[in-house]
Amino acid sequence: MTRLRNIAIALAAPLLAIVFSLAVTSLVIQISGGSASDFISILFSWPADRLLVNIANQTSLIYLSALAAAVGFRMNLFNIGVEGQYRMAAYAGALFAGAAFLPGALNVIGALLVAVAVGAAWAGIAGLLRVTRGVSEVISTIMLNAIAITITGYLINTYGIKAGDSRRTEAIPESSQVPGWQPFDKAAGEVWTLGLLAVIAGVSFWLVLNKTRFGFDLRATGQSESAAIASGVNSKKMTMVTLLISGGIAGLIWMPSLFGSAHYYGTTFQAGLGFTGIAVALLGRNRALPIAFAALLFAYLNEQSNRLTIEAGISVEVIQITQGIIVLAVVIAYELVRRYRLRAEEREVAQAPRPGATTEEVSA
Amino acid sequence: MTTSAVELRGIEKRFPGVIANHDVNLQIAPGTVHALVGENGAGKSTLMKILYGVQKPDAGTITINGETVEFSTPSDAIAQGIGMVFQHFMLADNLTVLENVVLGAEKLHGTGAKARAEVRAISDRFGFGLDPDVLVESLGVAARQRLEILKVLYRGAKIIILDEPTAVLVPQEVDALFANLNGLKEQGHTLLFISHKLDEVLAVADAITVMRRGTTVGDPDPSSVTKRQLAELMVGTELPSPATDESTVTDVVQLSVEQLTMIDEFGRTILDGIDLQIHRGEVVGIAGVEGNGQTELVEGILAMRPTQGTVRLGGDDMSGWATRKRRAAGVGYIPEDRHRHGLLLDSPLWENRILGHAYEEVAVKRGWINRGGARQDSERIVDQYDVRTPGIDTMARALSGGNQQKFIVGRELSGEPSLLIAAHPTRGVDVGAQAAIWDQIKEARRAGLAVLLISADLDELIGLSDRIEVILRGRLVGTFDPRTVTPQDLGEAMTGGQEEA
Amino acid sequence: MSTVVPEATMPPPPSTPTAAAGRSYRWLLLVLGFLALVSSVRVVSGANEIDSVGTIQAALIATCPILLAALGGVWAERAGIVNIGLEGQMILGTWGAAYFTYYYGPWVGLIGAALLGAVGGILHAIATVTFGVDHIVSGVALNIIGAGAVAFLAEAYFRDLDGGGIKQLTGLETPPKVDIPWLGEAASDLADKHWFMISDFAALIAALTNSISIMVYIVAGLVFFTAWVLWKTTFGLRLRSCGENPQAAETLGVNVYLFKYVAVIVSGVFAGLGGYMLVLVSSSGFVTGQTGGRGYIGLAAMIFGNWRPFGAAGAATMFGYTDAMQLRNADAVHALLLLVAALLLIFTVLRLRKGDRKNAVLFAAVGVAFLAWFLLSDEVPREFAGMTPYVATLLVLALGTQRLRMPAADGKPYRKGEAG
Amino acid sequence: GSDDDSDGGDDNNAGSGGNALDCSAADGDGPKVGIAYDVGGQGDKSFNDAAAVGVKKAVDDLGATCTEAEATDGEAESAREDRLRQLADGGHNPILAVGFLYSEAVNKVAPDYPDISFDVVDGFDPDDEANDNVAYLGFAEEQGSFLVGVAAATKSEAGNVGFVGGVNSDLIKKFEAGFTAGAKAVNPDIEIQVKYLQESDPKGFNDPAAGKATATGMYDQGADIVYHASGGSGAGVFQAAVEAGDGKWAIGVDSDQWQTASETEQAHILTSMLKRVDVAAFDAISAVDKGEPLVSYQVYDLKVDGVGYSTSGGFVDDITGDIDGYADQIKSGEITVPTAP
Ligand SMILES: Nc1ncnc2c1ncn2[C@@H]1O[C@H](COP(=O)(O)OP(=O)(O)OP(=O)(O)O)[C@@H](O)[C@H]1O
Ligand SMILES: Nc1ncnc2c1ncn2[C@@H]1O[C@H](COP(=O)(O)OP(=O)(O)OP(=O)(O)O)[C@@H](O)[C@H]1O
Ligand SMILES: [Mg+2]
Ligand SMILES: [Mg+2]
Repeated sequence: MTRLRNIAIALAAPLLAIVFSLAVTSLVIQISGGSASDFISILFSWPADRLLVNIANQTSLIYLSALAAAVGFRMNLFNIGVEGQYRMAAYAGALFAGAAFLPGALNVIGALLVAVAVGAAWAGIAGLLRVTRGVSEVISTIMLNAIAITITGYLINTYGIKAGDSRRTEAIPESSQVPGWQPFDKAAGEVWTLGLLAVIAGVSFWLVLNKTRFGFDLRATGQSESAAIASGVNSKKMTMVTLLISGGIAGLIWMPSLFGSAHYYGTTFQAGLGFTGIAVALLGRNRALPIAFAALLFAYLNEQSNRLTIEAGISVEVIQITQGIIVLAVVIAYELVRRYRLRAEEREVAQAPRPGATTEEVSA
Repeated sequence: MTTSAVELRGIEKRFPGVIANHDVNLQIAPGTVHALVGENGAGKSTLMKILYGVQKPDAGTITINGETVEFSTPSDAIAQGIGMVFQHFMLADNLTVLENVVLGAEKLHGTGAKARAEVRAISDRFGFGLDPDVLVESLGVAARQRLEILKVLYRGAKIIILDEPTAVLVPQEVDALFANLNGLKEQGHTLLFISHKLDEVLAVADAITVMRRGTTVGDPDPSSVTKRQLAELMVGTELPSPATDESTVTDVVQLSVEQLTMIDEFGRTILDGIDLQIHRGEVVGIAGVEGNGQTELVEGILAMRPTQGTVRLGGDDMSGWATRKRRAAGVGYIPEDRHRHGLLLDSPLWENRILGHAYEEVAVKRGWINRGGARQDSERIVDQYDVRTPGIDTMARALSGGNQQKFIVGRELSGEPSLLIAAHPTRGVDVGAQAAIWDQIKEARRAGLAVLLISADLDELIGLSDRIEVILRGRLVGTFDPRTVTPQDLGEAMTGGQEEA
Repeated sequence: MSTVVPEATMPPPPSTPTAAAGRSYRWLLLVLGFLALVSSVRVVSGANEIDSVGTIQAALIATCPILLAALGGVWAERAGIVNIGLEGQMILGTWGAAYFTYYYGPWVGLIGAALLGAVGGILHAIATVTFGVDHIVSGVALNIIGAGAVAFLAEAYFRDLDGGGIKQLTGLETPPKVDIPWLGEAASDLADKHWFMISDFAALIAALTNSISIMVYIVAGLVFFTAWVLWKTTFGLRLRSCGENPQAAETLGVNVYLFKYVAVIVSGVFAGLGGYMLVLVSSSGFVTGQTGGRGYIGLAAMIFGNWRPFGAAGAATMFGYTDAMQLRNADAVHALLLLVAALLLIFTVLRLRKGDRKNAVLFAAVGVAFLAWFLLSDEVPREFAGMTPYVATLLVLALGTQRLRMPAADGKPYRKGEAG
Repeated sequence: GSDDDSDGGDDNNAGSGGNALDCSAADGDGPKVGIAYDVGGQGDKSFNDAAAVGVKKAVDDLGATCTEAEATDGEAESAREDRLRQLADGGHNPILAVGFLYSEAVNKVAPDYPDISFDVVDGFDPDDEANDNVAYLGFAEEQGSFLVGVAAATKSEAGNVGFVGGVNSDLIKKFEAGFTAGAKAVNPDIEIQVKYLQESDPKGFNDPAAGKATATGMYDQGADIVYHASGGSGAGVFQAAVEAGDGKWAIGVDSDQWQTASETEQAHILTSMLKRVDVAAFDAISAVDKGEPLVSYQVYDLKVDGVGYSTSGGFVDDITGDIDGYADQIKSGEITVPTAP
């Protein structure tokens, strides 16, 4: 009974938060002379087939990014550097796949490994600085993001292949391109096969964090570093490993897109996913399944918002307001629920028979 | 009859599901030392917080010097001349002594030279020996305790509440504190203090009030009541004592520490060539004023901090081992600060069963969490150690301190450890739980467990140990036989009196 | 009357604050020494640009927005609230600055920027103080909201203005500049002589007296103001106590919520002013998204500056200086290599004298590497010059001994009535 | 006045008042134009606006109707595709995609809509298969830049000029290459300071503070004229010229930036390199209107007035002869302007 009620509350909280944020956004639109009803009706109309495909694809990228951030958050590490890590990894992976050292599927696997390694290595710099020199990962990852965009920019500008007035890496050979799944007609596009990486990463994330000793140690360190150290966790090693994992996952972020449709690193590279991931991870409270919902929500809002200018003349930026408020409102709602639950739990503890001051005895 | 300094009538305070205070009546005469006693969770702290304005009562009246008052924040209470020293220190480590004192009372003497002079003056008047300009983090517990009192005096408090001020002090420090309190009383202050140590209560109190299950149950006369009667009033049963059973010491050395030395990051020597041996079936107690290296000794043995020297467990040289390997080799650890080192407060009990025991099959199998095993064993601990909790899915935070402690003891004694490091195993827990914990330790010792016991409670130390070592400034400075030693002797050795003699 | 039990505790850590007079004397020496070093490097490398009047002015102007964000961070975090939302508050400030300056001039614009920043601060305070939301979550959300709101507001309100567009508003009136005629000229002349030490000092004076925005002085004033308020006033003591131990503060009658609110709002105001600097001093126009991560850099400067106003000022200056340098002159970046090498070798000696061989070796190795780089090359490739500020920050952090100490209760949830 | 316009055509001053494109008011029976802007959209004072001016002309002259859509920062490639498809599904023809970022998306989408003509400003065909319903509207930015380079070198008294690029990409390098060549053509010994604000981060087009610091540095080091190709960062370059004082100039880019500058800035804007996106956009629309849609690469160079320079402010009136002389040599092929530095 209480379980059911708890589940109901847990679901109601984010829903209310979404409603609230849409209300605020509508208000902003209305005040600045737009039409809130258009906004709402566009947002809630059923997406076209191709949008459904895009939502699925974007969800996988956002989800990977959020997982990368969440791994760090679970142990109290604030890896702001996912952005730089996946950029470096995307470039390296594309370069490797384009060079086609290996045939077919092997090339794909090789490129994935390269991407993971490069992402991990870039995060590893922050890890190394923190572990050996005590440099806060907040600072180092901010700096590394800026350095990453300069380095990849330099490399692509210097060694990239000219395409019009832009540059790109060598396209990956046809044999290594990964065909997707086409749920609707051809024009609606394909769901990227490597989007499964997100599923695999999500399941692994859940499995490793909740079912293994390593995951336990990681969570313990996040909850209470002092208790974890007393329990035998080597917190420096843990910091290093966690940042490597975080960077490794970050390395995968753009891979579904690379092998599924982009085929090279160039103008089609999608920047900014690293920052989206942080928000999504926080929205999903750093847990595998809730993050999936959060990623879906963000992907949905992003894709639907594309129609705002065309159909209602509303600036697309407005969707950011919605997303930001959702993050804030959801955590506030959860916080209220948490307090409610805590009190309920204390009540339960108090009602357990104890020789101290229990309700019945005193009032008797 | 003069008007009471404090008069509480019909105070009631409810927390979700718990009635912490109910029908509480209390009268305190001005210029007296009034003691408040009662078991854990009896509602003493809650009552004091109400009197100090931290919490609001649900019912009842507070009368100060004949005037009925209502407090909504501590400032209101301070304005009425009330000061409070809390059960746990309320100090900001990164601020100076002066800043900690003047905080909130800046109007009195400002924050500068005048305030500094005033702090010095009070410190000198009571012999506190506090330098206004040092950071609080560099102070030991006794100095912190005095600083807490100084804070109260600085505000010109006439009514001073002290919630378990002696829990962390050694006898000499306690004596000094009481001398201070007497001085205050002579100057017309009214003192209200809480303690679990009934000897102290009988020694200094002019009046006593006993609380039980949230309400006041009597005001025995300190000049006639005995300790035993007092205990009976408090808990309804007789007071247990940690009497040592017959010796079970074997001649097999279980823990052997040789020349253990620890240098901290500032280059100071924290531990200085410690040599220590504990046999199977032996309890070795470490006595010392807090801050003399006992915490670091434990952390050194557990490799939580780097040391030089050798540590052997049974036949194995553990010196190069990391914490996890040492614990896996059979070292149980009851930490002195259960919240910092013993529990994941926001995880359920069954997950806390795994903490520090990830090498045991019941908790982890081949790298995978053994959920079923951990849950089952948690149930066992809850049953066997009488942990009062609705279930093993309850968050550790929701348990009372005593029950948290019982769970930790149960956990650390499972998996048949060969060495138990127990730091203050009964600090702050109620009398019943205390007795249970002592029994468990004694039983394990009979089965051959070697125990390193650290405690600030000298009675506990004397009652449980087979041998007592005194630690002073990072060195072991004396060995005592608990059958012959008195707390006074120990106290003297702990403060360096022996050394000079 | 009573016996004082001998304290058996450890000797206090070596850093007990003493002798303020001796400290300021040491500071003077340090500044002079640094000046001499920079001057030597200038003379040896011939790169007069490394401390020319223009470079110093550009460095000051690049520093100010970051420094304001960092100061904002100091305010919030000293009261125990982590403020990742500085970037968002700064963005809000850019819009406020542009909007109010357009209609009412730069002084009202200043208030407008502060106001918009304050709105961001209030949001953060409501979330973190009233609702106890995780500070990072709230800050991240704030950054998203700030960016979105400003893009949207610019489009809605700047589109039809003179000099306006959906993403910009240019040609705004700027706050006045400071000019001290004869001193400025004299100092400039002296600076142009390129004499050892004297010209370098003159350049500094000239930079401050030749048409430099009054905002630079105001920002410098705010650094002192922050230090004074937080460390010398009752208000500051109470505010800091909320970041160190709010429960203790509560039991002494401090209204912790109030102080946290004030601190976070002031934090927002400072970040908003950072936005103002960007719009009206660093240039004279608003462009959507022009903060470009400076709020985050400010956050980093605050941490790097050990949660202290002058520390933050030092960190922000280092960043601003290297950034201005790389934007102005790639040759001077090359001369920086020599400066870095010299600094490292000096630190090597200092470390050796302290008996810290491990760090000394590290410093010596890196120092020699930089020296070699300087000697063996003619320039830093212009493609990499842009990384200078970021790499310099990492380098300083990696080589500096890290004794950073954040306020003890920073980022921790606090609720009233739970003390004791 | 007409003497403000050198290379013919009306000014690029979009966004202010009645000149702005207002698609909701267009109800003619001409072509139904879909326009997909790059980040910023209409009102960006840059090439999005220039495209809008072209559409506006089509609305006025051809009775065209239009629908606008705009990109966001860091959006997915699929979002661009989706935008184009929405416009295509809405029956628009032609569809103007502003910015080379649309190249890939158009290449993917166009085959599905063989009856619709797509035009990509600055675009390119990313693969080997030619698309017969796509036109790539390219500009000879190097030629326009050459002319302002000539103007700069002629006007420079210090023999020292500067170039500020937003991002170090091939596109912006064309501007640098042309500018350098032009300046050197006039004065082979001229010193040219070059700085790109960012290696690849698009914030280089959005950072007036960096633009100002850079340009100020160039003035301090002896330059008296600075040409920028840095989008929104250019506002900082203009401000730097103002603060550098009399005799210091800036050169605008893409549109006639003198028109949209404040009065104090106008006194320092020597000229602007014009990139007539409006001409190209109108061209593309009218071609569809005539039933002969543009295909393949269309180069808008000096010959077709696709690029040029502005004379607003009258600061280069005395040297238009020289500049136009160079322009003629370029048109005739006597001078080939390099596209990379
Ligand atoms: N903030 C709170 N929320 C919920 N319950 C509380 C709270 N504070 C105290 N209680 C309840 O009130 C009871 C009385 O607690 P209190 O702290 O007054 O006991 P005490 O007599 O001081 O015990 P101890 O000797 O351990 O200090 C406890 O059993 C606890 O259940
Ligand atoms: N601030 C608080 N918020 C919520 N619950 C509290 C709080 N303080 C105490 N409690 C509840 O009060 C109960 C007992 O608290 P109390 O502090 O009296 O225990 P204790 O045995 O004295 O522990 P300790 O020795 O650690 O102080 C616990 O169940 C705890 O959940
Ligand atoms: Mg208590
Ligand atoms: Mg093609």
